[in-house]
Amino acid sequence: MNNKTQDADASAMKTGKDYWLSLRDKADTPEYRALVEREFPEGTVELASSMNRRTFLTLMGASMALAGLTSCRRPEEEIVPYVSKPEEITLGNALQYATSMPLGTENYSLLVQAREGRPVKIMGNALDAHTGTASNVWANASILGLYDPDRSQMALANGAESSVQAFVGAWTPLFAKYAANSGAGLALLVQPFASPTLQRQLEAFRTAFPAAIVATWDAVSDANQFAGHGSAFGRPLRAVYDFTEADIVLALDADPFGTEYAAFENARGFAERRRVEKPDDSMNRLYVVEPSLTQTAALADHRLRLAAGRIPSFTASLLHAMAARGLAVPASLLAAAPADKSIDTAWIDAVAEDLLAHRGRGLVIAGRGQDAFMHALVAVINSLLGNNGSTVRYTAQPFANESDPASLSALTAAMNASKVETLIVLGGNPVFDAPADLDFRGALTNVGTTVHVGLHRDETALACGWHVPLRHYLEAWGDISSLHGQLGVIQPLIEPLYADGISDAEMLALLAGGTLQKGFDLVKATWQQLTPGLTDRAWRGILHDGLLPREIVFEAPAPSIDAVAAVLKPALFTAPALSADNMEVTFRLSPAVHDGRFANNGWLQEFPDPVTKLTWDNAALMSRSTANALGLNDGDLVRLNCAGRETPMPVWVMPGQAEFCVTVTLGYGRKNGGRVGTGAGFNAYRLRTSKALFHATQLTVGPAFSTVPMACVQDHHGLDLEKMAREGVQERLPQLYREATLEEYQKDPEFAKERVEMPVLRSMWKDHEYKEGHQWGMSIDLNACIGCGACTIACQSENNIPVVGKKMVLNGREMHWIRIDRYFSGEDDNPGVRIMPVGCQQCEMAPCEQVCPVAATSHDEEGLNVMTYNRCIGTRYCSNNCPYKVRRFNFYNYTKDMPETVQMAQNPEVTVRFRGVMEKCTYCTQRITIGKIAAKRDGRALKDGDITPACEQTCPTGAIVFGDINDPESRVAKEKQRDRDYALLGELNLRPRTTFLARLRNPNPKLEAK
Amino acid sequence: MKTHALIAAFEHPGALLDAAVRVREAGYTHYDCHSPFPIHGMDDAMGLKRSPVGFIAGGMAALGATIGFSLQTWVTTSAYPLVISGKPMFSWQAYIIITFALFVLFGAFGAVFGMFGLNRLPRLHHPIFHSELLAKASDDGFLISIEASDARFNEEETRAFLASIGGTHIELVRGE
Amino acid sequence: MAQIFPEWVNKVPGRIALSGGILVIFVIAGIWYYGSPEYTDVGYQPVQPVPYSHKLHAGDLGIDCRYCHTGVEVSAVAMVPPTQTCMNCHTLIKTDSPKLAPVRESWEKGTPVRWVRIHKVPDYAYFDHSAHLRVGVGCESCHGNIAAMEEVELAKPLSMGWCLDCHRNPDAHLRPLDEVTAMGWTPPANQAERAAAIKAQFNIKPPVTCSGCHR
Amino acid sequence: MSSVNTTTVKTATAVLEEAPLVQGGLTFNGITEKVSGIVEKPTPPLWWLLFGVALSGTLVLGGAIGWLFYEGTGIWGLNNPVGWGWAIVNFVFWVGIGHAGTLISAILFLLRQKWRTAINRFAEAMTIVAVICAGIFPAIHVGRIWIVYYMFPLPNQMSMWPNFRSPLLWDVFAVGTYFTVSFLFWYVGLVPDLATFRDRATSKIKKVVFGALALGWRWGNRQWKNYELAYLMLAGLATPLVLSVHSVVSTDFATSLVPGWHTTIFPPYFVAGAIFSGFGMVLTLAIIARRVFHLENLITLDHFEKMNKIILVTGSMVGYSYIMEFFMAWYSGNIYEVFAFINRGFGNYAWAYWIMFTCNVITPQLFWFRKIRRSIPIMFMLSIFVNIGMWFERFVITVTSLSRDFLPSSWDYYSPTIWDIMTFVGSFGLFFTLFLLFLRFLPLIAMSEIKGAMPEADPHHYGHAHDEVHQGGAA
Repeated sequence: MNNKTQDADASAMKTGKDYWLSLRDKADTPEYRALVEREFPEGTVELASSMNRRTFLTLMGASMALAGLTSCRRPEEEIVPYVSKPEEITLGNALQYATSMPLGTENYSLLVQAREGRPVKIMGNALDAHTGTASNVWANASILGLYDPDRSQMALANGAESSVQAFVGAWTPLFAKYAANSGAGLALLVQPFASPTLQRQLEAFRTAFPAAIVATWDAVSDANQFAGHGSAFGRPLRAVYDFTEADIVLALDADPFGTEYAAFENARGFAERRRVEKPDDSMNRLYVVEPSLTQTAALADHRLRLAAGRIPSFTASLLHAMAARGLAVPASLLAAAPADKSIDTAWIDAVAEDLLAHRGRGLVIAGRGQDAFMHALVAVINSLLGNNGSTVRYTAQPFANESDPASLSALTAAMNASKVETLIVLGGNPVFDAPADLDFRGALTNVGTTVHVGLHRDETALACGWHVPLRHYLEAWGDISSLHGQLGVIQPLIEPLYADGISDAEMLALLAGGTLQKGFDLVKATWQQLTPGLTDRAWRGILHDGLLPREIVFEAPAPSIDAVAAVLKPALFTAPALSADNMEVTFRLSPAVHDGRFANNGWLQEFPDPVTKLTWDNAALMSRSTANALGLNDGDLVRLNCAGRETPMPVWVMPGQAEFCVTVTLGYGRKNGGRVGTGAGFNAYRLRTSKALFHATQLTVGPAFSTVPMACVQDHHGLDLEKMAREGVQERLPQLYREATLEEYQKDPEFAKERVEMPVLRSMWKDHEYKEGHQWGMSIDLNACIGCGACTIACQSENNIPVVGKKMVLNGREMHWIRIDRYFSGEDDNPGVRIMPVGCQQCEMAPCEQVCPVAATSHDEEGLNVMTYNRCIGTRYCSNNCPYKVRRFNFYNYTKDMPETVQMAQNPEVTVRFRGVMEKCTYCTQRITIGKIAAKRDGRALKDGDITPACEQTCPTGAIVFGDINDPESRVAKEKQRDRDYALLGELNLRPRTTFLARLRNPNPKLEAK
Repeated sequence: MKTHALIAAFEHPGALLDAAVRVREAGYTHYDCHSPFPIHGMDDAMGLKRSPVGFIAGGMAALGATIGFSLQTWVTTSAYPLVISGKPMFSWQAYIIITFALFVLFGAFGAVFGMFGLNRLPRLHHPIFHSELLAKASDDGFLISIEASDARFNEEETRAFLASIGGTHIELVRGE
Repeated sequence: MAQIFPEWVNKVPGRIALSGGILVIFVIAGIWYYGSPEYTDVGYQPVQPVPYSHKLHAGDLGIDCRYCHTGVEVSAVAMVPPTQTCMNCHTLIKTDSPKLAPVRESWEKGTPVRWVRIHKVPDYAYFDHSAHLRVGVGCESCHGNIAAMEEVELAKPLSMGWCLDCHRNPDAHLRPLDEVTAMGWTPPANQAERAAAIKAQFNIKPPVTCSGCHR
Repeated sequence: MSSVNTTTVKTATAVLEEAPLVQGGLTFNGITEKVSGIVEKPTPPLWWLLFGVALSGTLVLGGAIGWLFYEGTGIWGLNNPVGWGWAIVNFVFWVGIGHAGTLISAILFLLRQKWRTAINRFAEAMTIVAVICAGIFPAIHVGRIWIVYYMFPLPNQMSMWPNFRSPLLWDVFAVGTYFTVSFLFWYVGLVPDLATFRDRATSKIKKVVFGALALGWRWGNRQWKNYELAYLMLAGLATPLVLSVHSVVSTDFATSLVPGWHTTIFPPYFVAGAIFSGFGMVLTLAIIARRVFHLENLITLDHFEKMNKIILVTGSMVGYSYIMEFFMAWYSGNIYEVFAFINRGFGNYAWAYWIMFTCNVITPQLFWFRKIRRSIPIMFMLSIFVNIGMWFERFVITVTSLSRDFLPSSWDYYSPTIWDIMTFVGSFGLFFTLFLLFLRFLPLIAMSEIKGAMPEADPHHYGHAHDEVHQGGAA
C-alpha cells in the first residue's frame, strides 16, 4: 500500500468490511483455486498478475522523468480524508501499541508499530524486563500472518459457506443438551496456552460439562520434562535456568537457545557470560552432546555427537565418572543407571571434572526430546552438584494449560470407541500433526459433530463438519501469563480484516456459557478478578504498557532420589547398536515454520534454517559417512521407513550428524497449507508415533527414486566443494572469522587485529573526512551472536524485502539484507561452526559506489553508503564489486502480484523496489531520518540509543550495537574501542563502518590437548 | 551551354605526373588531375600546399578534450558534488579516459568534416560531371582537366597544349 | 558519364544541415521548456468536488493554515482536514449553501469527500512537513501564496532540482517560527542576518545527499 | 635521385620483395571489374541461403530481447555473486572482434603495410558490425532499460549527472567513440569506391543512391590531397583509440577489487586478446568470402600467412598473460588472489579454463609451421578455435572470478538459461545479417587503395626520373 496515500488508506480502514468482502469473492476464482492446488508455488513471480499501484507509479515515476514527452498531464490522484478523524491518529506518524503474542505457553511481549491503523512492524516491548526490545523470528514474522490472504475468512458448515452466527445457532441446542447430560459425548481439544482468561473459560467448561473429555495437544511440547519432574518432585514442574550464574553448561540433546522454551532469556543470560570486555573477564563453557547439530551447538566449546537413544547412557556414564571423583551419588542410582564404557571416556571424565570443580555454578540441561526419566535423572544430577537453586530453579507456569500427548491418545481412543458425539477442536491442526499411529483423521469419522476453530482452512478444517475462523492475535482480545508470572494483555490493533471470525476466548466462553460474549468483556472480567479493585486508570495503564510486571518466586525443591531411582531401569540405558538396517530418526521443530502452523508465511518459508541454511524445504539430515554407506547424496529423494510407516524425504548431508542418525524437521509437507505453504517440503509427521514423539529407531532409508532441488542459501545447489575449494575456504576462514581461545586472548588481547598481515592502509589520494555531525556505525559481537536469524526477519519486515520463492532461491537470488553466514571448520563429522551476521558494512571507501555509472549509490553526510533506488538502472556492477556480496538485485518485479492484504504489511516509510533495481541494507536510514526529525521537532539533541535499526532492536543477545561513532560516549564507539574489534576484510582498506568483535572460545584444556 | 573545361587522358600515372608539371609550368592554375587513386608526388607536381586538415583535426581534438575535462570537473566539483567511495571531488585521474575519448571523437570529426568542407563535399552536381571521360578515373583513367575559368584558357590553344604534353581523348566539357 | 543530379541539389545538403541544426535546437529548447515540471506541473488546477476557496478562508477570514492542516507541524503529512473540521463552523454558518452540499452529504452519510491531489512528490521521495515548518521554512515557499488563490493550483515545480536549490541555499526561505504560515511574506532587508541566526538556532544543515529524501 | 640510384634500389628491393600483393596479372581495370562485378552480378543463391539463416538468427535475438524487456533480467541465469554473465561476456567478445578491423585499417596503414589493402575494407566492416553487436549488450543487460539514458550527461530536472568515476561510463564514451570513429574511417575509405560504383551504375536508382553516397567525388588531386591527410589523421587517431578501447573495457574488471579481476596486466592483455580474436574472425570470414567470391588473386595465401603470424604472436602474448597471472597471484601471497587463479584452473569452471587455454595458447602454436600457416583447411579450423577460445576467455574472467570471490558463504554457480543462449546465438545472426548486406551491396575490397598499392600505381614504375619534378616542387 502506498505511503503517500495514507489518507486513502485511512478511509479504506473505515469501510474495511465491504472492502474485504469483495476480496473474498476475488479469492474464490478458479485461478486462485488452481494456485492453491499447485504442487510448487514458485513464489510471487508466476502468480496471477495485476500491477499494483505503487509499483506502477514507481515505473511511472521513472518514465515521467522524461518529463513532458507526453502531452498529457499527470494522472489524477485523489486524497480521501477522514470524515471524522480518530483522536490518536496523526497521519504520517507511526503509533506504537503494546500487546503480547502467545505461542503455546510462551509469551512474547510486543510493541506493534501501526500506520494509520494498520500494524506494520513488530518489536519487543522494552517494559518486559526479561526480553526487552528483543523478539524472535516467529514474533517478527507474525505480522505477515495477520495479512495472510489465505486466512480463513468465513465459517464453513459441511463445506458450504456459513457464519459464526450460524454456528452459534447450531451450538445452542447442543449446549442445552450437554448442559443437561453433564457433557457426556462432548469432547474439546485445545492447544496449550498460558492465559488467565482462557484458563477461567476452560474451568467454566469443565464445570459446565464435567463428563466431557478435554485434551490438550501441541505437536512439540515439554511433556517429557513434566513427566520426569513429576517423578522427581511429585509435581509437573518446569525447569528455569539462570545462565548468568552458570560457569559450566552441559546440554544433553537440548537446544536451549534455539527452538526450546525461554530461548531468548537463556541466550541472553548465556551471552552475558560471554561478553568478555577485557582479558581478565571470566567466561562460561558450554558442552553439548547431541545427535544433530543445533543452533546451541554452534556456540559450544565442545561437542560430542551421539545418537539420541544413547544420551541416557552418556548421562549415566557421567554420573559414574562423577561418583568416581567424589560426588556422593546414592548406590541405588548408580545401580539403576549403568555406565557405558563405549562412549568417549576422556570426554566424559573432562566434563565430570569440570562440573565437579564448579559445583553450584554448573548447569546440566536435558532436551525436550529426551524421555521423562532423563529429565528426572538430570534434576537429580543438578541437585547433587548443588546447582539446584543457583543455576536451575523450578516453577509451574501460572495459568498454563500444558500439552499432554496422553490426553490426545485418550481422546482418540474415545473417538474410535464412538464415545464422542461432538468434538470441538479449538486451534491447532491435529489432522496434520497428530501422531501417525493415532490416525486422527480416521478417528474423526466416528464423531457425529466435528467443529474446527482455526486461522486457516487447513487439513483439520476440511476434515471437520464445521469450521469457524479464528481471529489472529493482533485483532483479538486476550491475555497471557509468562513463565515469570508477568501478565500481559493481548489487544486488537486493527479491526478484524475479515468480518467473520471469533477469538479463542470468545469461543471457549461460548462453549462453556452458551452465549456469544465480547472478548474485551471476558478479559476485563478476568483482570478484575486478578487484580481486585482495578481502577479504570490502572486498567488504561496496563493497556498502555501491555503488561503487568509480576515476578513469581521460583522454587528449588530437592528431588526425591528414591523416586527417581525407582523410575530408572538398566534397560533404559542400553540402546541397540545403530546400523543401516536400524537407524535412528529424530524429529525437530522447524526453526522457520514451527510445527507447520506458519507454513503459509512466506518470510518464514524463505527463512534459512540457522544450521542447515535450507529454505522452503525440510530434509532427512545425515552424516557424510552414513550417506556414503547408503549411496545417497544431497537432494536424493528417498523413502524413510520407520517401523512400517513411510514418507518420502530428500536427503541432505549435514556435518556433525551422528552416524546412522537421521534428523527430520517437522512442519513441512502441508497439503492444505495455503498458496505459500502447500507443497513445501515433506511431511515428517507420518513417521511419528505417540510412543516415540522425538526419536525412534528401526528406521530404514530406501534407495533414491528421484531428486529434489534443495534451496540452500549457502553452498547453493548443495555444491560439494572440490578439495581445492574446501582447502581454500579453510585457509581464509581464520581471517574472515577471527576467534581465539580465552587463554590465547588473555595472552594476546590484540589477536584479532593480528590475524591478517595488514599492508599499510594508505590511500593514494586525500581521504574524505567524516568528522562532522553524526557518523553512524555498528559493532557486532560474534561472541554474543547465537545465529537465530531474528535480525533477518526483523529487517525483512522493516524494509519491505520481498519473498522470492524457492525457484529464485535455488538460483541464488534470495533478498535478505542481513544474512547469517555459517561456516564449518575442522572435521566433517564433528565440525566447528562459525556464525556471522553480514549486512552492508557501509564502507567509507565503498567499492560499490565508484563503479555505478549513474551515481545511484553514494555517501551521505553521515557516512552512510546510501542506495537511491529511483536512480538505479540496474547494471549490477556494484554488487559484483562488493566483497561482502550484500547487495541484492530485483531480477523480477517481485511485488507485482503481491496480494492486497500482504501489501498492507509493507512499511510505508520505505520505497518498494521495482524490477531491475539493486537494494541493500541502509542501517534503516528511514529510522535515522525519522529519529532526527523527531528530535528536531521536539527541540532536543539525539542521544545514543534513540535510533535503533531493526536488527539491533530485535537481537535477543544485544550482539548488534548501532550508534554514532563520532560520539566517544556512545555504546558503539566504546564497543569499537575493544581489543577484539576487527573489520571483516579490513585489509582491503574499505573502512567498513560495521566491525566485529572477535569470538572467544573457552575450551577445556584437557580436551583441547587431545 | 558554356564551356566548362577541357579534359584529356594520359597513359599512366607517370605520364600524368609529367603532364601535371607541364601544365603548372605553362602557368595554368584552374586545373586538376583526376586519378583512381592518389598518386605519389602529385601534390609537388601540381605545386599544391599542404592540406590544412591536420590543423582542423588538431583544433577540434583539443576542443573535445577541453570540453570533456571541464564537463567532468564541473559536474563533480560544482554541479552536484557527491562523496563517491570516499574519493576527492576533483578526481582528475578518473577523468582521463573520457577526456581522451572526446579528444579522439572531436579530432575525427574535425578530420572528416574538415576534409569534406575543404573539398566542398557533398557537391552532387558539378559541371565536370558532364564529361564522358571523367568516369574513366573511376577505373584506370589518368586525366587532366583545365577549366575555362582559368585566365590562360583558350579552347584552341589549351587543346593543343594538352595534346602536346601527351593528352589523348581530349574532350570539351560544357557546363550549363 | 552524365550528370546525375540537377544543380539545385547542391544546395540541398547545406539546407538539410541548416534546418537540421535549427530543428535540433528547437527540439532541445522544446524539451527544456515543455518537458520541465515548470511547464508540465506548475499551474495544475484540477476541479475539486467542493469549490472551497482558500482565498476566502485563509485570506479574507484569516484562518491559520494549521486550523485545518493539523499535521503540518507534527507529522510528515500536513493532512487534508476531515469533514468534521468543515462542520465545526458550517453547522452554524451557511448551513444551506448549495456549494457545501457535498460536505454535508459526507458528514451525514459518513462518506469521505474525495479531493483531487495537487501537491505531490513521487513515491520514492519522502517529504516531511514538520521538519521544514519547525525550522522556519514557510508554507508559501513550496505552495505559493495560497491565501490569494480562489482555487488552489500548483505554484512550484516540486522537482528534485527545485528542492535542491533551496537545500543548497535556504537563506531566502527561512523565517521566524511565528511567521511560517504567513502568506504574501516579503523578506526583510536584513534577511541574510536573520537567516544566519535561524540557521544557528536550529542547527540547519539541509541534506543534499540522497538519503535526505530517498529511502 | 638519379636513374642509376633507382636501379640500385630496385635491385636491392628485389631480394627482399615479397610475392606481389595482387596476383593473376590483374590490371587496374581488372580489379574494378572483379570487385564491382561481385555487386553487379545477380545475387547468388548461396547468399540468399546464408542471409535467410542469419536473418532468422536476428529474429531470435529480437525475440530474446523482447522477452527480456517484458520480464526483466531474471530470465537470464544471473544470481547474486554472478551479476554479470553471458551478456557482458558477449559484449567483450564482440568488442574484441572489432579490434582487428581497426588494427588492419589504422595501425597497418601507419606502418605502411600495403598488404592490408586486400582485407581492410572487409575488416573495417566487420569492426562496425561487431561493435553494433557489442553495443547491444551493455544496453540490454541493465535492469531498467527505459532509463538507460541516465548514463548520458544530459541536463535534467533532478540536477543529477552520471558518475564519471565509473568504468562503465568510460565504456559508454570509449565504445561510442570507437564506433563513430570506425564508421567515419570506413565511410571515408568507401567514398572513392562508391564513386566508382556511381560511375558504373546502370539503373537510375543505383545512380542516385551511389551518387548521393559518393558525395560528388571527382577524383581530382585537389580533393585527394585533403582526403589523404584526413585519412592519415583518422588512422593516427584510431590507433591510440583502438588500443585504448579494450584497455577501457578491461578497466571494467581491472579497477574492481574482485580477485581475478583486479589485475594491472589487463589492459595490454585485453588488447592482445582483442587483436588475436579479431584476426581469428577476419580469417574465418576472409576464407569464406575468398572462396565464395573467387578472390584468390586479391586475397592471397601470403595475406593469410601474415595474419597467421599475427595470430601466433598475439596468441603467445595471451598465453604469456595467462601464465603471468598465475605467477603474480602466487607472488602476491594474497590468499584470495592465489585462490582465484587456482580456482580457474582447477575449480568448478576448470572445464572452461582448459577450453580457453587449449584454443588460445596451444593450438595457435601450430602456426610455427609454414605448411600449416599456408594450409587453408587447417587455418580455418584454428581460426574458429581462436574465436571459441576467446569467448571462453571472457567467460572465465567474468564468471569464474565472480562465482567465488571473498566470502565463501556467497559462492554460487552460474549456468546460462535458454534466453542467454538465444541472445548469444542471435547476436551472431545480427552480425552475419549486417555483414552479408555489406558483402552484397558495398565494395568488399578497397579498389582505390589496392590500386594505389600496386607497383603500376607508382610513377617510378614507368622508369621515369623525376628530378625536374623535385626541382619544381622545391621551386
